[in-house]
Amino acid sequence: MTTALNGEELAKKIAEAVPGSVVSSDKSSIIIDGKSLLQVAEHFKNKLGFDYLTAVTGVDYIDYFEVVYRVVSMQHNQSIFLKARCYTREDPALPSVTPVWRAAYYQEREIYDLLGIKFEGHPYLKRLLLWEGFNGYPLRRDYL
Amino acid sequence: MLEQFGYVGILLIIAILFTVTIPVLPILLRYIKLIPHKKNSEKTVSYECGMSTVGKTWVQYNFRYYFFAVLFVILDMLTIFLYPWAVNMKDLGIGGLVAVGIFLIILTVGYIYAWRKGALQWK
Amino acid sequence: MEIVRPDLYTPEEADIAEGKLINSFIENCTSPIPDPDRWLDEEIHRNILLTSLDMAVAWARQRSIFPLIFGTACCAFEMIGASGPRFDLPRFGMDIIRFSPRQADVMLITGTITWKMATAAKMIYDQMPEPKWVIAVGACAISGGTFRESYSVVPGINRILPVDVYVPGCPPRPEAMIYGITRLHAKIVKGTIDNPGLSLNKEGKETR
Amino acid sequence: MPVKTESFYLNVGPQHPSTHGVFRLRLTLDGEVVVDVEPIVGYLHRGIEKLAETRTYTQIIPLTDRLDYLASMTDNVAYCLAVEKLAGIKVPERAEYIRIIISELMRISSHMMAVGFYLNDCGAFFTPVLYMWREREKILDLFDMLCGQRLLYNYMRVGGVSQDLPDDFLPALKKFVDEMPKYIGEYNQLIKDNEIFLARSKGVGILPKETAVNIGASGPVLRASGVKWDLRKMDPYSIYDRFDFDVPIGEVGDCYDRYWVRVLEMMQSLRIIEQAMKQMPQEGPVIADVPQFFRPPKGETYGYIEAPKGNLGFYIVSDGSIAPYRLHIFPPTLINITALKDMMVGWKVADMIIIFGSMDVVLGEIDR
Repeated sequence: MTTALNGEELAKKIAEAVPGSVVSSDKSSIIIDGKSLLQVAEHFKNKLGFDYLTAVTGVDYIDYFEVVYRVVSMQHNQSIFLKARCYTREDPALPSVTPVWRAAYYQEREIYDLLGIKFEGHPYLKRLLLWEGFNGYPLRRDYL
Repeated sequence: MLEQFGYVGILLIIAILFTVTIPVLPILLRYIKLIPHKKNSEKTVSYECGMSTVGKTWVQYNFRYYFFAVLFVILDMLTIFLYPWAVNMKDLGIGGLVAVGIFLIILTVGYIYAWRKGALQWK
Repeated sequence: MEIVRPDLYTPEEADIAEGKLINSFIENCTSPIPDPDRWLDEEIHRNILLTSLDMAVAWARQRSIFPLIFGTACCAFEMIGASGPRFDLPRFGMDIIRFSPRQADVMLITGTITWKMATAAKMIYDQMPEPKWVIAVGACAISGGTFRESYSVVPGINRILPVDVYVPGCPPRPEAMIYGITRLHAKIVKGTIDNPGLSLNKEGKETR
Repeated sequence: MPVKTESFYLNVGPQHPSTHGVFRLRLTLDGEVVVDVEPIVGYLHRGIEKLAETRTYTQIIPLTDRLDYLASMTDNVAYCLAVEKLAGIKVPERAEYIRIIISELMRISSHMMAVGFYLNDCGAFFTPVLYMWREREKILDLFDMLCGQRLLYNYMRVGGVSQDLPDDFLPALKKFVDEMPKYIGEYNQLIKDNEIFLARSKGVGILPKETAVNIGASGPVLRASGVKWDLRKMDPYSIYDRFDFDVPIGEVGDCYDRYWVRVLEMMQSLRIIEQAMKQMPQEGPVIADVPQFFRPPKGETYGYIEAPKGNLGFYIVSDGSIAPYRLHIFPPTLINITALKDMMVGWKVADMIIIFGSMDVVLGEIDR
């Protein structure tokens, strides 16, 4: 059974491993500060054995964008949600986790395409589903 | 002796008729408006799954394709020369056999040379 | 709507050109193209000499149309099912499913056509030799279907191509597709040789 | 001194017989050898996630049908499981068993299409596909008997299934399940030991184990690379823990392993259907009482199942209204082709077509 880890104690472990990265955490997810997302991702992959990234989702909560990563560790059969938020609405940006998990390659391109969140460090950030001259980002709440 | 060539003559006429009508037929049908003929600029563009072609195609290919083509043509010519001999092998007798034997040996020498030189490796 | 043909040398240029082309499609294709209905008016003038030849050619054309399956989504699998052993499309002479427009007579638009795919549809339709027909199969091809109000779906293929037969359904059952094809046969038999179903717009110029 | 050659671009474009839909591959070819591959998708992007934000939870079910149109029942099950997890709805026993039977039937039909069209790309033009189409028509008849539609069913509802099984469904299913192993044996006899097929697919397009895990592959593609990860076993949703079946895995992860894992999975699905038919309660409610415009509580959930093509996930954020605030569909096929370039570079064009065919993609799910 893939046990969903409790967010709180895992957050404590992350806090001393990568200081100042955990913004807050609740039962099922940990909210990570955008800037230190890459170190936390490496920590998850190498130290804690979370080597299987299954889902990357972008959500537009009007006053902030949230990107949700669902990470699974295959050996211990555990899963946890990592969240990163960016509060600027003009050109939101987050570090890309593709160097750590290649599973995010297309999903980050799709979030960039439909939500407009730039991922620095992504090897080939280009529109995935829509065409080049498409103006606007359809999945934003203010797109008509 | 002469009437045997009659058959060849008939074959020649049929061949010419056939080769002439095949290309002329569509032009004739188009002339009497049996086939609609509408030009448009898009029709002459090369078909690449609905996308426009990218980049130039006059590029330098690998040389190995040319090796195989040349070897194939040579050995194909070989078979064409064997046909007249094979048709009446009996009355040509030993003389014919020797001539064709020499012809085959020469060509196999060339083939083995090409083989040894590595023309057939798919580098 | 003439498609400009720049000589493209790098993939980035190709993508940008494709993007411009799609945006120009969105602006230009706003109203449906009138369906070819020239065959409707019975008393079209037929000269006596060609009547029997007319019939013979129309009969030959009707019996052996080669379909080009422009399969994008679910209807494509129902169309392949229709050409399978159970529903047996080859009974109507549509045996070989052609994928290249050079050897196709009828274009079966099966599935949702998005704006990004519309340019490919238009190019392939232009590359098909005359006489050619179009069957719009499925609600998405007819009117955008369940995805009509989406930002990236063409609300009906007749904004881009003149359509001869519409087969409603989502996806239409193979029997419905075969019925659509027999409707096309009836249309071909009525059409004359030189304009097998193309319609004249108001000033009498043939629209394609 | 090797000959200096130039490469050129080739579009294996949206309208192509062997790209399984409107998938576009921009290849850089050097003669016949593939040098670079750039998949371009989006030719069937209908914006389902945007449309889902303006529809109620029940109206989204027809949208999810059109995602993976070769296995549309399992899309419905995935969506309904996610919503039931969000709203905490308990599905009655009989509905759970009906869902299992139909998902496994859908898995068989989807795997048959995958294997059939893979053979089609290998060059056996349409013969194996038509053999397998014969059995698929039997499965489609079962679904036709069940909900009147052949391809897109809209049969599942949040909280169960829309109507009970017709009484001649189970005998027809029994007949199908009894004779199906004979047919699978027939396919194997036709295909499995054919030396041309072995020569063309053994060792072609290898996806190593670490890359498969790193790119987040799932389903038969991941198991063919030797990773034993099947959601029905590792994280059993609904009532999969009541059945015993084993999970076939491949050794090398080449095209042959992907083919063979799918054939073995078909046999396992038959075993599950037999056990489900025996254990199924004969009567009982088929749908929990869920109001038509029900409002799940505020919150988010991530429901996932082991769909035929991989683990299909639905991430739903609800703000308490009758429509979801955000619905994200996690497409397994789009993630499986992340390593397409590593698998294809160096092979010839003919092998490239086979490698892509063995990935078994469906464009409705990639482009959403």
